[in-house]
Amino acid sequence: MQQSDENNRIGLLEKQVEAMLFVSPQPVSSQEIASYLGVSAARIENAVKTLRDIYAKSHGLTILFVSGGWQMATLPDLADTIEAFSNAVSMQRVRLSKAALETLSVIAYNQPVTRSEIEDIRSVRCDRVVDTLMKHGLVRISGRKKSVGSPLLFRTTDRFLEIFGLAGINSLPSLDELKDYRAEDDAFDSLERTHGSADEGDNYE
Amino acid sequence: MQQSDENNRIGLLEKQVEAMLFVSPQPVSSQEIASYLGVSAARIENAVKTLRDIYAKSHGLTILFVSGGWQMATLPDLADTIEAFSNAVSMQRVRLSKAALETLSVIAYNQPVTRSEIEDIRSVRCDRVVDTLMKHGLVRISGRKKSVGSPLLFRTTDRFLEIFGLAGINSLPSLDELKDYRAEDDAFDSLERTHGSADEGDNYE
Amino acid sequence: MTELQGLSHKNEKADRNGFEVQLGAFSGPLDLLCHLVESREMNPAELNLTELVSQYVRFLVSSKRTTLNEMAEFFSFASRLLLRKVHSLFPAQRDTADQQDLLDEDIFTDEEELRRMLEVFRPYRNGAAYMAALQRERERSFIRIADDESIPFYDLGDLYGLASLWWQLLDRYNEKRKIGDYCEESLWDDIPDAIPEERQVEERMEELLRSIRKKELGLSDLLGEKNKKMLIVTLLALLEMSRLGMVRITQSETLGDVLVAAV
Repeated sequence: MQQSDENNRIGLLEKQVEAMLFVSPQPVSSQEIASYLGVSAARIENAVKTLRDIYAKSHGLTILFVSGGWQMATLPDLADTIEAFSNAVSMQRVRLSKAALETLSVIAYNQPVTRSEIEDIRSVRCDRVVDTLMKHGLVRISGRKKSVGSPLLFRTTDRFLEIFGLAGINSLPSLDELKDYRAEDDAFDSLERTHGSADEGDNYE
Repeated sequence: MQQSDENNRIGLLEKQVEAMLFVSPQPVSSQEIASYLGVSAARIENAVKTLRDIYAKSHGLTILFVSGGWQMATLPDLADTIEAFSNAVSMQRVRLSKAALETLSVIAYNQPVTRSEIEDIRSVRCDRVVDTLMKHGLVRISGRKKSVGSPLLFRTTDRFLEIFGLAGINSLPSLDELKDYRAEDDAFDSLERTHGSADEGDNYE
Repeated sequence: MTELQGLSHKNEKADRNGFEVQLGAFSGPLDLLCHLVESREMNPAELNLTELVSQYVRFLVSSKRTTLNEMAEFFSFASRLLLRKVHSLFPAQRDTADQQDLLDEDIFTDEEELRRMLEVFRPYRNGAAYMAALQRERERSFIRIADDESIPFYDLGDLYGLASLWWQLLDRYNEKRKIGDYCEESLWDDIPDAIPEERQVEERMEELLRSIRKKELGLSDLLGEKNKKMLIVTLLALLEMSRLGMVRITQSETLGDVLVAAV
């Protein structure tokens, strides 16, 4: 900050990219911006990098990389302030029961997957959970399996990536890598606390 | 900005104000921000001034003063670029709100249909949503109904068929085709079924 | 239900290190079994089904704040575990014709099978925990608030999503027409709450206790004006309170009002 203004001076390209990220309601990929501005994706990557550096230095905002694109958001440190300021931001949060997260994890790792395949793994019925996940736009039907009864196939959506802050589905560690993953003790705490207030009456499933 | 100590303290406040202005869709007054952060409005005014200076120096964004409050927006110079861009993005990668998708489903399954018929089924007003759908070229006006007030009739377009991969409007999935995942809403139903023959994976309940 | 509650009271006292169990905290039977294996530091390779089953059942019995649906699901799984064990101990019974059907439905045959199920399941359980952590982290950042009701967004082109929205709408519409005055809550209210839950009964017990602590009240006062569901819950609560000796129920004259007083 105490250095000269030159450091902070940015070019037109950066300004354009910044403004685009600001107006876009969803993540935008470098390619999308590049093809729109008629420059190479590499130049966009550079511009975003410059912007990220500037934001990292002294701003209340940050630029996330989710679902294959860039997205402007508030700093994680300011979560409490922003939450208290606006009730509307809580709309951006999705409360999922433990069963829903588990089902989502089965779908994420096996997609496309049928309901009975999910049930084989979880050994409980899943229609209600799958329904809930679809309602939240985290999961969608991606077609039918070519087998007896041609059951529906399920996949995760781009919104799933956004909600979980994943750059892409490949950013999830492999199941093998998670073999010894242990949740911190309070990982599901918030879930338990909200257990009674999920939007589904029967939030067990 | 002279004293580093003061600089830091002001830094947090600025970040908070910046993040608040960022998330808020409407202009926010200094008083409003002040009351949330528990500081004087004068301090907020100062923080906003500092932010405005930072943004004015080299950013694609700016902070406007409109209808008694502060609002973050893109630079006026970039207006043309951004307007064209946001149209392009929303056309390229159309994503609809639940309200819009619901309305689209009503039109698809009931076409041709009037707006008040749609509103009857959804029990909310939908003029704006219908406009959005028309803007995206998913829905078109197909004439007027021969009844009181001869209201407009809406239909889906060829673009709709294309995007949803439909050969014709008759290929919309029937209720039966979705039964794979739709939850049995009746709790007693599932209880009864456990006593009978358990087909599929239903024997877990 | 009262039986279960009775048991859970007993268990709470018997089990000194008694930790509270809430089935709602588990996503299903396998999740609970994983938890048992981990918390008792059992070696999954040497799973003793009998021991596991007995722990599992004890867990269920001491479980608190559980809906009947949850309980039913877990017990159904427990009974299949037990049945399995019985069959492995008495293989001769396998020949009985009507037992055959049950066996066909069963999903595991022995420890080996249960172990395999847990092994398959466990990584996803970890995956869910990992994803929960990811989500919490991501949720600390907020994006701009859209100025219309446009969250969540749906990807366009999802034909099944479109179709299912329509059929949901139609359901809602028909329901609305059926019940005349429609309100969003009432739909959900009626479905899962059809069977009174223990929790509801417990809550009602506390409410009742508060009102009768001040003064003795007539049964007609306590049962008045409420809807059908509330009526059932209130009756169950009164029965349970009477069973536990928390209230005294008297009737001073034949056909007179029944009086309820706190003990």
